[in-house]
Amino acid sequence: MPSESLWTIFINASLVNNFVLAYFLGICPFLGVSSKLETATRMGGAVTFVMLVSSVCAFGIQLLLVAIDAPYLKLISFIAVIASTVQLVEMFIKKVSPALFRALGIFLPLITTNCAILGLALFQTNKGYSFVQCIVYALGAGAGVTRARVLMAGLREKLELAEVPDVTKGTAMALMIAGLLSVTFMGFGGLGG
Amino acid sequence: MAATSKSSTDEFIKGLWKENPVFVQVLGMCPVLAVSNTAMNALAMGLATAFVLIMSNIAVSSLRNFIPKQVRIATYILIIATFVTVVDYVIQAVSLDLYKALGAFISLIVVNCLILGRAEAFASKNTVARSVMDGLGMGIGFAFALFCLGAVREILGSGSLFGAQLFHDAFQDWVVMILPSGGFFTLAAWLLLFNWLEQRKERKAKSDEATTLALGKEAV
Amino acid sequence: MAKPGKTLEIRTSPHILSGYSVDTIMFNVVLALLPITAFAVFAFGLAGLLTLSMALASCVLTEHLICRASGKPTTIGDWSVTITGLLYGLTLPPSLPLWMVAVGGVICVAMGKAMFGGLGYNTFNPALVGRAVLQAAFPVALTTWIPSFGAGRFSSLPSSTLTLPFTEPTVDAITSATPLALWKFSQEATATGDLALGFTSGSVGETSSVLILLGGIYLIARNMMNWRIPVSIFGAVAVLSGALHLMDPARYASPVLMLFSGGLMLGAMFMATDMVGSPMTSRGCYLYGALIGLVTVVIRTWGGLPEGVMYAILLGNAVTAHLDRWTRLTVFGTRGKEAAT
Amino acid sequence: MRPMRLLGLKTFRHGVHPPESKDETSGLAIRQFPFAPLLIVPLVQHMGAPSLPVVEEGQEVHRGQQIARADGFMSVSMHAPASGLVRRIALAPSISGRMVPAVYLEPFPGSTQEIEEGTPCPLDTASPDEIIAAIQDAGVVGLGGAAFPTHVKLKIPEGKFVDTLIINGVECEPFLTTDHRVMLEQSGDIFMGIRYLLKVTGAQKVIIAVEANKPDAAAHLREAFPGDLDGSVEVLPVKYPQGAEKMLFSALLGREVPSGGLPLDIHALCCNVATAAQIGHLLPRGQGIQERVITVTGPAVKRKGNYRIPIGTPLRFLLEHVGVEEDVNRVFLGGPMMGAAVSSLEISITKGTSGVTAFTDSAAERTHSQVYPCIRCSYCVDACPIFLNPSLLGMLAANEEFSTMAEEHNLMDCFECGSCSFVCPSHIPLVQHFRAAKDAVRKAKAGAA
Amino acid sequence: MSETELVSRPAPPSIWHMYRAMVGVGIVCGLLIVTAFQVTRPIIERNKAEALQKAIFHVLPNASTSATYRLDESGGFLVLEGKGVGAELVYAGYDDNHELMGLAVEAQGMGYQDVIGVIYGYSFAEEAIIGIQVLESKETPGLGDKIESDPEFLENFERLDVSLRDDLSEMANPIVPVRHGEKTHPWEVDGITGATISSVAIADILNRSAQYWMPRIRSHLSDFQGDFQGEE
Ligand SMILES: Cc1cc2nc3c(=O)[nH]c(=O)nc-3n(C[C@H](O)[C@H](O)[C@H](O)COP(=O)(O)O)c2cc1C
Ligand SMILES: Cc1cc2nc3c(=O)[nH]c(=O)nc-3n(C[C@H](O)[C@H](O)[C@H](O)COP(=O)(O)O)c2cc1C
Ligand SMILES: Cc1cc2nc3c(=O)[nH]c(=O)nc-3n(C[C@H](O)[C@H](O)[C@H](O)COP(=O)(O)O)c2cc1C
Ligand SMILES: Cc1cc2nc3c(=O)[nH]c(=O)nc-3n(C[C@H](O)[C@H](O)[C@H](O)CO)c2cc1C
Ligand code: SF4
Ligand code: SF4
Ligand code: SF4
Ligand code: SF4
Ligand code: FES
Repeated sequence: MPSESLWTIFINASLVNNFVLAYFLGICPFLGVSSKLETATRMGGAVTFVMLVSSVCAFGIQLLLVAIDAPYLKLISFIAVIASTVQLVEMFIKKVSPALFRALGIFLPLITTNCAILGLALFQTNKGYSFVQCIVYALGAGAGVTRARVLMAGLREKLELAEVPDVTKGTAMALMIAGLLSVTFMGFGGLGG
Repeated sequence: MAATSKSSTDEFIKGLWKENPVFVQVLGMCPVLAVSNTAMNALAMGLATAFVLIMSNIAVSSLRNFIPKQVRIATYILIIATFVTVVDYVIQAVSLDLYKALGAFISLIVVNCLILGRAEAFASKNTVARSVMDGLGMGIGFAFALFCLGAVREILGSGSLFGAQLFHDAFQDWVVMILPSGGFFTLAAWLLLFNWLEQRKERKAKSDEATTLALGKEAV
Repeated sequence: MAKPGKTLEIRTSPHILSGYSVDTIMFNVVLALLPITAFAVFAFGLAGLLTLSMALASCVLTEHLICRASGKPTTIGDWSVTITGLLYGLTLPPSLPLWMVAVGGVICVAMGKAMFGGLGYNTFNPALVGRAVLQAAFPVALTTWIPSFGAGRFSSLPSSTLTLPFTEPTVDAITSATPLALWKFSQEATATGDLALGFTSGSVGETSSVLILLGGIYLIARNMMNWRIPVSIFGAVAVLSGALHLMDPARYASPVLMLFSGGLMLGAMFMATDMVGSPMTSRGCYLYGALIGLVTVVIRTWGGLPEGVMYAILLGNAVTAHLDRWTRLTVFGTRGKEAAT
Repeated sequence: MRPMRLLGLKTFRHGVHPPESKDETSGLAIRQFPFAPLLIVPLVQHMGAPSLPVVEEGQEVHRGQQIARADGFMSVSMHAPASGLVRRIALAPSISGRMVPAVYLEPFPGSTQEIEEGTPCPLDTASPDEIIAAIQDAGVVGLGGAAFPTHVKLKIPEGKFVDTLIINGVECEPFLTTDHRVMLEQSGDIFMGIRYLLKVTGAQKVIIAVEANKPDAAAHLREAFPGDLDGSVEVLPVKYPQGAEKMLFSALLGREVPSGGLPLDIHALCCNVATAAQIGHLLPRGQGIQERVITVTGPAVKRKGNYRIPIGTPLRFLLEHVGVEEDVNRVFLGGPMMGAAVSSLEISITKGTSGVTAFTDSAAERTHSQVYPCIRCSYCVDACPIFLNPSLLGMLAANEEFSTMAEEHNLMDCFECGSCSFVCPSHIPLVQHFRAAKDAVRKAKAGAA
Repeated sequence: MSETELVSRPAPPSIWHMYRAMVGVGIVCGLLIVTAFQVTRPIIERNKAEALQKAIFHVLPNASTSATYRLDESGGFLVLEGKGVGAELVYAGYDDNHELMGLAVEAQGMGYQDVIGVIYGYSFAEEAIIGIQVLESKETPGLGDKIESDPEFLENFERLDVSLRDDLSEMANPIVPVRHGEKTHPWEVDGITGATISSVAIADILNRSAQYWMPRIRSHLSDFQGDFQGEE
């Protein structure tokens, strides 16, 4: 909806319709997230970055596909272009700023084609966002994913020292926590209105 | 001949239970959670994924000697994306309502690690026949798991199964089950059940061992 | 002369303890909750009594059975599950069908507490986990309110209370809006006296702000509760809603309404202060309280729901681990060192 | 600035308020304790190398005569606590449970027990190094509890200096009143000791720290304070563990000893009042330590009091002499907060023993209570004077993550004051965990080195 | 993709091999996709058109044919030719006698969970909204989704006044939401108890859309009444 205000887009993507907790995107890395807070934070940064890159790519591709009237190439070109752009950006960062590369770089290849990234590209296209809206959407989604992961990492860290019963250890526990976080985020319902 | 057919049956069986992609390997969680709010959606998604899985397994295993290692991932993605696009159009043609319910998650089958994982880990190293069995097993196992989730969520969340009302009119829906959090809770509950069964089996095995040991000692 | 030293016990120092133990603390919290409970029964009559009893019974029983099932001695003796049960009951609407109350009680203890490893390890407040999941499951029933001090409250029950399990409750003709809902959806302010004394509709135990405050002060005086948490919650709510109210009194509720309505008092005093889910450092507690206050005001003011304390506290629980980490105390004698290295 | 500081109250942050339980003995003057039929003088009563015996089995010794000499700088002399016969030089049990070399001395029953005079160390003429040697010869160790050889502490390395000497009369440990009595009865010795200490360390200023629960001692010392000394007597609010030197420096000077560092790093030095009194008493006479003031108290003790007890007195003799209740079941050397529980009454009193406390079953009931999981009440965090997180450390210890404890959570800074365990409503034996963890870390380090 | 193996292999195949594989697979894939697209396109477009048609006829109960118009830069309306990408569209409905019955308009806005999309029918004769259908909503099942099904709520839209002032510049009364049971004027929307936010959202969406469209439509009424354009 091109009329949505930027603020609404941001709040929705990051809080109300959090990509992880409400849209179920990027669940595997979310569940697999290590309990190291620092890793979670930096990974969140990397995800946000890749989201921005892919958002811009997807916007460009969509313009092109409409121009040549080939909607059936959408999926293939999104995947291909996003993956290779991230690869290029990675090489660029490696050259320009080794420090930044060390902070983000190792995560980049792992993130390139997870569902949150592709989902973002598809959603923004379906919604017909303008360029600026796309950027804000990517930032909001990235912030939401980062927040979910950081919260998860903190809770896991705490639970590492708890006497968790054997049956609930592992993924089942992570899912329960995710469910409770999701319930918690329901409190923000209606905020974007 | 008998041996091969037997082992490809095994390839088929393992995906259903012992290596179930959802309950045991915990792969491809996003579609599992996102579209399992009704049994119908879950089954449709499961079948769509199974279709892509089988087709890409066939394609990858038959091309396995043709594709150089360096470009294999790129090629696999190309193949998978193709089949996903096909499925996407087919579902749109079959029912717009279903398409709307499954939303972007049909397209997201592309990045489901289950499919790329099987392509890379199995199909690229095995014959077409065995890859088909593997794809069938994994695909049906995936669809079955999705159905398990969808059924529980629909029964509790809407009081129905495949849209058919199961209880009396006044049944109180558990809205949470069709909300995102319900997806997490239901899958967690299934995993708890699996864990519990697994641990019970282990404990039993251990106590059996212990008794045999004790018996053995007595005998000595 | 006695020959000393036949059975000497050795353990490491210290050899004296302060005298507080977990069960004494928990028992005192139960004591502090009793006046609130009594008022709840007085205000909502049989419905209040049945809701509270069912909440308490389902929580305690669940804990007992889970302990039994896992082959451990029962832990209901430490009183903590009594608090969970009472607080959970106090946050429910008085007309809630009893079968839902029971379901929520099981969720409180099984999902909110036992799953994480029991007392001390639960990351989220068990009572609120139960209520939040219940509200997500049955949003209509959890937002249907009856007036307090109804005439026949000791002789009759709302028709919804005894609804058969798994069926939809029949909604009573006499539903009523809470002060916050009145404000949110029709900008009607409730009189301050009614708010403070509890002559409003709302959850079973959230209405009597004065009794809640007194209970809290008792616990604070006995050092069984961290005063920083309620103080910073109240502070954050007062400052924020005060600023908004000054900007546009017609649109934004007054700080008095904000402070004395809804679950804020009960939540800030008894639920945000649950030690298990709150930060350990003083600075962490201030931040935690400020966050809860802020989120409460944001949800109440701009969100879809009239009340947000529950979600705010759960969110606070979720960030506690981070607050603890960010506000770690500087260890004695490391101040200069950290700067140097 | 903390509110406390603004109010003009000098104290440290955090800490606890255990019941003081000092009233029963604080008014009782120091009394001389009789000689046991056999004194067992361990040759390791201090931190450092065991002393080397200079007497032989069967030899007769005078009270105050040197019976062992220092083995290197990290060691001190030992003196005969009584005139008598050296029966044996053999191993004897110690509080740690290890057997240590000891001199078994049988006092002569009818002896006058005159103390042998030695070569005095005159304050005016002796050089700092001579004073240090004299202190080592006198066998002086810290009487505040740690029994660290005092002369080692006083040896200021090249390039370092001390500006303030702190005399520790805080005695924050519940039950104990030895320092209290010493301050009341031996102020002359204390100030003499201070003069020696000032001369050795080069400090300009002395501060005598006393807690507010000993107003008589503070008043007495203020009155007796020599006009020519630059310094003061400071009264601190009552709080445990105010007596720990790190807390004192922070309370009195506002300086923090760096983690892993020494008081010298902040140009301060701290000595216990009894240590100062011993120095002031022994050095002018050329004598050595052969007895010390000990509070014998606790619910199980019948004749409580402050006694001047010969070093080497067996614990069993001591307790039988003061009389204990039938059902005594716990005896500590020191107070209940930091004291060590004894497993056998065959050990003997050493220079580091500041008190003996005995409890009966009924008085100790509380400590038997059930252990609960940590409920994150943060009492321990608010208690720890070092600003550690005992709750977290306790959980890490339960998971045996010792290296994490040391590397990320400053385990090694814990000085085992026991404040955290004292307040813990879950009765988690935190200090016990930390001791074990520290041992494990030290062992791992030693293994790696 | 967790599977990104980077094992170095001794003898890399020639570049030619890689190109051959990629291009070969690419061509086959391309063919597959284009075939699927071509085969399904007519079906999909028919499905979509039918769905839209159904919705239009739902909100304009007496219509049996419809035509799509696009808002022109001049402010007038023109029959849409080709694809309406980027254009602002309205759908005119005609009855069996090719009489203009009214217009159907799509509108969106924020609800409780996510965006709500609706289509509503406007009757020229009544100067009122005479029907509404929710096209897209993620409102809570059993609560917010009552906006799609609650008969009492839908009653609001059997005749919701959107008449204009005499000068056609503005609506006479904005559409306003009121609490359940308090509706007194034909331009008010009676809310759903327990789903106030969603019902307020619907009122807001309609109000904003009507404020925008009504003056434009009324001042170019004649544009729709030209030659019959409808399709069955
Ligand atoms: C209701 C209440 C309010 C208090 N307010 C303050 C305060 O504003 N500032 C403060 O330093 N201590 C306050 N205290 C005292 C603290 O609980 C605590 O005793 C003190 O901060 C500990 O200081 P210490 O750790 O330096 O000994 C308050 C206590 C209560 C019960
Ligand atoms: C927890 C703790 C409490 C202490 N309490 C006292 C005390 O009350 N009085 C005292 O003289 N020393 C106490 N000490 C020892 C002092 O830190 C310091 O070592 C001593 O005052 C130095 O004097 P000394 O070497 O003459 O014994 C305590 C140490 C610790 C770790
Ligand atoms: C889980 C949950 C879901 C909700 N979903 C909706 C919704 O879809 N639409 C809505 O208007 N309000 C929704 N609400 C909001 C509450 O029902 C809110 O109290 C209600 O809108 C207030 O209306 P009332 O004044 O008629 O009680 C939801 C609340 C909860 C707890
Ligand atoms: C001050 C205080 C507040 C408490 N608040 C709660 C509460 O809100 N909910 C709850 O389930 N238990 C509460 N408890 C009890 C106890 O901490 C709780 O059962 C634990 O969370 C269970 O591990 C509280 C206890 C204390 C001392
Ligand atoms: S792939 Fe990257 S972002 Fe995902 S879980 Fe692994 S490290 Fe984190
Ligand atoms: S591709 Fe998607 S589903 Fe697979 S592991 Fe990665 S993030 Fe998970
Ligand atoms: S024993 Fe250690 S951790 Fe506990 S309070 Fe004392 S210094 Fe802190
Ligand atoms: S005092 Fe005990 S229960 Fe409280 S936080 Fe510390 S360790 Fe945990
Ligand atoms: S992150 Fe795993 S399927 Fe989306």
